Amino acid sequence: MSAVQEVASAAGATTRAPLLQVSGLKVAYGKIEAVKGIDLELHEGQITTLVGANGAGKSTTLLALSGLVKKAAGRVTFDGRDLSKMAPHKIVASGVVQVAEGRATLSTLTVRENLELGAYTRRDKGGRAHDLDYVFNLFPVLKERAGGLAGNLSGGEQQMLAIGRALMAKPRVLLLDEPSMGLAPIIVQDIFRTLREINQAGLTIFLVEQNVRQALKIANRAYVIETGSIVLAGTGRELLVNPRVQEAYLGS
Amino acid sequence: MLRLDTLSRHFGGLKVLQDVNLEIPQGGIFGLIGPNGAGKTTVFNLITGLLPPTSGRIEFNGQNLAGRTPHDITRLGIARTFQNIRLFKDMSLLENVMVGFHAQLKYGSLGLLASSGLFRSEERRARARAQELLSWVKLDHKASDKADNLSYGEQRKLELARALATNPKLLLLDEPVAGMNSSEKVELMVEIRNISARGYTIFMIEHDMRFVMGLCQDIAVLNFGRIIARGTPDAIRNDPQVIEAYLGREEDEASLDATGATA
Amino acid sequence: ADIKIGMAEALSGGAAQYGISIRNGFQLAADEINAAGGVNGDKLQLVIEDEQGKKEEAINVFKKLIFQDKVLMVFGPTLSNSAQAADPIAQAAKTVAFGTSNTADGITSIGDYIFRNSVTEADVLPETLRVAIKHANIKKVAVMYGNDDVFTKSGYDNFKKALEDLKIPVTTTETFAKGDVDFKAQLTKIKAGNPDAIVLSALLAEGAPIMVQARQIGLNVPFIGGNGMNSVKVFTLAKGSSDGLYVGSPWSASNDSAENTSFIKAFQDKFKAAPDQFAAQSYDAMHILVQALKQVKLSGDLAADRSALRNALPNVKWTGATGAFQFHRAVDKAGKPAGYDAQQKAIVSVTKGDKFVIEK
Amino acid sequence: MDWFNNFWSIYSNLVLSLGTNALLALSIYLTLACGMLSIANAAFMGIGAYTSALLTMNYGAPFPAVLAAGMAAPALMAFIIGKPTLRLSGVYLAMATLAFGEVVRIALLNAESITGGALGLNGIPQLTQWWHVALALVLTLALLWRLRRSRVGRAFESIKEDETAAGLMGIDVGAYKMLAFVLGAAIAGLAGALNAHLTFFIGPGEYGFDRAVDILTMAILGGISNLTGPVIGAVILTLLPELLRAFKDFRGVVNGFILVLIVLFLPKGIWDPARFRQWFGKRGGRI
Amino acid sequence: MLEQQLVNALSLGSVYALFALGFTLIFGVLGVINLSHGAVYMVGAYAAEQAVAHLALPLWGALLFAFGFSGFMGLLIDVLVLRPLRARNAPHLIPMIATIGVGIILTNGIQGIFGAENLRFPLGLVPDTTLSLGGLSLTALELGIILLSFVLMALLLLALKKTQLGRALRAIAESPKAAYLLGINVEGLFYLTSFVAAGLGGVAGVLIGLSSNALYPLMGKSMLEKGIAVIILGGMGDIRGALIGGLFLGFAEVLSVAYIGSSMRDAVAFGLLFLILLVRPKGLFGTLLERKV
Ligand SMILES: Nc1ncnc2c1ncn2[C@@H]1O[C@H](COP(=O)(O)OP(=O)(O)OP(=O)(O)O)[C@@H](O)[C@H]1O
Ligand SMILES: Nc1ncnc2c1ncn2[C@@H]1O[C@H](COP(=O)(O)OP(=O)(O)OP(=O)(O)O)[C@@H](O)[C@H]1O
Ligand SMILES: [Mg+2]
Ligand SMILES: [Mg+2]
Repeated sequence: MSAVQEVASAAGATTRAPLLQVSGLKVAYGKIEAVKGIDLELHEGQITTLVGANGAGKSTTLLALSGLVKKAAGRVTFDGRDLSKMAPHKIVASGVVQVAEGRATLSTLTVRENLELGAYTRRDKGGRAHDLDYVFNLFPVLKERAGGLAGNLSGGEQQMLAIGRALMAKPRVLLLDEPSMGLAPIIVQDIFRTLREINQAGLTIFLVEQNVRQALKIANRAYVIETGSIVLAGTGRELLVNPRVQEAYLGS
Repeated sequence: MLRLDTLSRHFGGLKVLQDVNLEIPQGGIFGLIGPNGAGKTTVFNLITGLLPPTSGRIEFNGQNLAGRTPHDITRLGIARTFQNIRLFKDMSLLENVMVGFHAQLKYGSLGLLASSGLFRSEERRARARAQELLSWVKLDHKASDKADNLSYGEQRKLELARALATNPKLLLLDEPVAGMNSSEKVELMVEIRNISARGYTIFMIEHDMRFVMGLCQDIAVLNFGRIIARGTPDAIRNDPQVIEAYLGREEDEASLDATGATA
Repeated sequence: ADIKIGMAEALSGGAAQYGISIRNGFQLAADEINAAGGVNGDKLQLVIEDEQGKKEEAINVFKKLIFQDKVLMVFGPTLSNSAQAADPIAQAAKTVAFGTSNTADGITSIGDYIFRNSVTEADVLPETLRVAIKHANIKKVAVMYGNDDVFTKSGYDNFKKALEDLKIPVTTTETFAKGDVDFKAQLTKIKAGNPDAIVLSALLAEGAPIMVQARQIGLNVPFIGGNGMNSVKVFTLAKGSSDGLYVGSPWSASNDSAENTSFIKAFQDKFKAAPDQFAAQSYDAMHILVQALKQVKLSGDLAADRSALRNALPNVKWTGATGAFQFHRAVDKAGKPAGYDAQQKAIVSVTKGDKFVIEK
Repeated sequence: MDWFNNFWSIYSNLVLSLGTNALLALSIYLTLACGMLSIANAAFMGIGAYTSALLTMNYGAPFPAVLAAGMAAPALMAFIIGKPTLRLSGVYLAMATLAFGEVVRIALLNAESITGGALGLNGIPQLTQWWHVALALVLTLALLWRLRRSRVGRAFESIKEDETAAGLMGIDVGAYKMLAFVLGAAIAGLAGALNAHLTFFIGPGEYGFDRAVDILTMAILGGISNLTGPVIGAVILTLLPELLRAFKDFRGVVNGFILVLIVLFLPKGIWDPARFRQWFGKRGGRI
Repeated sequence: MLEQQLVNALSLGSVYALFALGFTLIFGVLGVINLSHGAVYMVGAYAAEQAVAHLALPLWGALLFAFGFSGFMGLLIDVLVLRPLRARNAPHLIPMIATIGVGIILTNGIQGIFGAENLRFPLGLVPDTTLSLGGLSLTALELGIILLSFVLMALLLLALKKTQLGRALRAIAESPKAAYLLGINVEGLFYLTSFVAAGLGGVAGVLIGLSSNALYPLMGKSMLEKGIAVIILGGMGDIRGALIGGLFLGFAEVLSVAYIGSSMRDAVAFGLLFLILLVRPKGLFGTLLERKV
């Protein structure tokens, strides 16, 4: 564990300003308010997780961060910059990249093309080739199927592709919406291991998971969302042993 | 009840399923697991008639399913849910479930113009049954919402209710708990046990081992298009081939400084 | 009091090109007549409506003009198809419908209130062919026509009959559709048959490119065109390839009769464009109407005035831009007398050096 | 009553066109409700119009029989081409049906001895009475309304949303698509037959691409989430040119602008109950 | 004669392909069947005609002018009409209906300004040389159209396949949401596509207007019908398809004129189209990728 992280996990929060800060975020779909004014902080180099039941508003929060749903209120700042009104592609270019729920792989493009598009906002050609190798190493099956259409991959393979593609953007913050969904246990382990690895390499991660136990285990910081509001926050370990969390999400 | 006999399916050069033999007895809950891309969903696609097999045959209650259309197969008593949810998004929850009753409504396509008595009573019955199914999956309070506005997990539950509406004998579930958290899984587990207790035979694909092992008496493992193991949860859990290909080793878990959330 | 004259022409849509030309002819004539003091002291008031070249619209417009605006009579509509649909309305309302551009067979058989001064090609084509054959030594011809358009199709029907009557063999008959831009396939086929001339029933938008493309593939035989080609615009649109086009019609841009010369000049002055046959016919039609009106004592009782006009019209004889004109009675399907067609002499001219030259 | 007689003598045709156009919009609504973008309805209308007009003119058949034939002929045609065609989806179905329409149009042009070619059929007796149109419209609406609220309507809608899933609900997708297609053809044919006996004249040019697009526009503009939409769309599209007469030369431009504005501001069609609820119900947060 | 007819077919097919390129591009990326494309094509021709008449532009100048003018028109249509509809998530046929309205405005507007009469480009804008080779004749303009439609197709194809921009366009075509998440400036590329597609339409308008010698407000109408056939035949949104579809239609038309009879031309062409769709339900090049179950 890096020094920064140790401090972070020990204190629950660093004294440094958060890398990404959300305050008072509200999102509504028509009359339904899906997110009701939440505050979140992501600290550099940490894994932060957001857990909650079905329909609690997790995906909505992520989409709002990426600028894909309109915010009814609230502010998002990233590294001193205000993302609240930024266009989605600018948000990606500034380093906040999302792997969306339900694997938005481009099925009519090949696997390789999908990965290359991941690097769309980057201009460094050499780095791109290097990262492609890195992703192929991470997920060898993608290398095997590189020339095939992404639409023909199985569900799990597509999830790997989606993560790999996001990594190609060289993000500073990676937002993940249920990356373990539909994956074989061995792959889930792989994915979580990979997440820790890339985190240790310095990447800040914001993880939305239904796999609460795993998520809390690797998270430095965690939030619990219920019907659009944050009801608990703390370090991953704290929440793991919190009776309320245990009852509501860990099914024990 | 269901018998797959040397079933194969190729996509071009890709041999997704090779000589799969599988028998599923009436009653109980049967599991199919295997790595991503092993061909599990393809098995379901073959059973429900969405894809024709390259070779081999499928029998359901002694009837050969070859050449039958999906709606025909549904009427024989097979229903399924989809891995990547396929609801009728612009319809309300209630309507989604009522579509499932299609084949059971007793008025004909044009006969409905003439008689209104039968029409009304049949429609009323279907509506009541649909409400009941929605309350099974705890979505009855949203009955008139559009399906599209449900969150991921809610959509899965709705799909389950819709499948049940077709009055199946065999229920095929493709990753029913993907996207749910542990306590929701526990809930659904109870629900599926109830369903099974009502006499439905259940055949499910699932990656959540706690869920599969908790529910199924009998599990088959598919790897690279072939069945590599079959047995009770305990036998499967300890099968070295399955661990190698699918479950992962304990050491891996340990290196995650944890005790296996999924196992 | 003003005399209300209805005018239903296609001012928008596919037939607008003709409808607008027709309207201009009417306006020119009406302005001249009003400037000269009107008819028996009454001014002409044109009620102009757009019928878009659609039959439903033509019906609506006819009804509006006849029942709402209470016009004395109606000019139009532009297309024969629309006339087939709208003229029965006028007939039933005992109101004169006067077409200036409807060339299809059978329109005047709808009833005795239906008039037209548009010459059907049946009358002029034999003459055109005769003159062309004589001047250009034609033994056999190829035929080309637009088969999805009433103007060009009915023109073709008449050509066909005239060719049969004159016993001129046809090497091949080719069709095209509205909006086509490339006619080389048909022309190549025609060329292979080696005809002495091409009989062409087309409107300018297709007729002009047909002439140009024929010359491009080295098909340099004369063209014999129908009404649609009778326009000086052919010299612009088929610039450089416009020679050798025979057209026969009561109206010719090169006819230097006093009536025609003053018409062309007045039109040119008012609209800054050369008139075509459609404008000449509507211009004359207005004058023909005025001749009849002069004989009618308007009583103010619309029904009586309408039928008085109907009774006066058949006797009109008039010499205008299209030459000497009189009506002749048409018969309906059962052979009983019905409406009135035009009876006029054709002038045959041929294009030479961007001019129509009259041949006789 | 005088004003009415006067009104009727001027506008009877317009009013009856509203009726036949509404029938046409409903005919395409039926296939759209089943997720099929079929634009053969102009051709079906033409088949209905020609069949009925020929029966009237050549055989003097009684009007009810003529109308029945005007519905049966296109329905039969739809049945014949339906089998292979309805496998297509989306714009490909649109194109195939459009191509079919072209073939019909050209067949009408070329079968000159029967159809009169480009010159069309003239002097068709004006047999259509206002109550024929009204009755046809009411019956069609009643039929479609009943269908919508039944398992057939649900089957159509589920097919529109997801054919595969619908099949797995036990719905015979092919049969229901065929039902919508054939029924739509019959309604379009009825509209054609009524129209032919209203306007004295029919010609092949009326049943081509323009008409197909017109019909589609009426339905979409009105909104296809229920039966009211297509009817309103037909009314607006038919009346608009009449209402805009005052604009003279710029009528077309204004007409186009209004079309675009309607689409821009009412993107789900004019008749959109969800929006009405939003307007008149409690107002929640904005999107 | 057969040889000459084959040349005619190639030339006619290229005309259709040229028109269809922009048409298919806009469908491919925006997913909109842009029924104003015929009108934009017409406007391009009129704009160039005016520019030539008033500024005495040479051919290349006229083409560039038409490209820019029509392109700008396409951009305007996108910004004013299509973008608001995208923002509102309008169901997919709605934009098509909107473009019908736009087409009506443009045709009637042009008719209001220039009248319904035929116009033409001045003589001599293109060299009217006819090349003849062993009895085959082909005008310089026709040769130009053939070459241009092939070259444009190749360029577009290359751009879409080999460049990051092209991949981005294909990504948008499949899922704008996924494209946003990849950092693609989706709106920007929509504008670019609308501009280029309409610009290509304008260029087609000039070239075809030059070869037919008649510009009139409704000149785009029948071309639009043919264009729809072409892009569907080729496979919607497929650039190769536009060329192959165009050539197919050209050959079908010319050969049916030559050997069956010109009155059956459209019946044969559309009948064939119908049959082909039955055999290949997604057009000749349509990706037969089925949605995974
Ligand atoms: N497009 C939409 N329109 C209307 N309501 C929506 C829409 N998307 C989501 N909702 C509603 O907003 C709420 C939050 O949804 P969201 O997808 O954010 O939940 P989630 O926490 O990600 O759930 P899950 O774990 O099931 O994915 C839910 O009640 C859902 O029904
Ligand atoms: N229509 C198709 N065309 C080509 N290849 C296909 C098709 N459908 C599936 N495949 C391939 O077949 C293999 C098996 O797919 P399948 O969806 O059955 O896997 P699965 O076992 O369900 O995986 P997962 O657990 O990830 O859902 C995959 O490699 C997939 O790419
Ligand atoms: Mg979610
Ligand atoms: Mg699967």
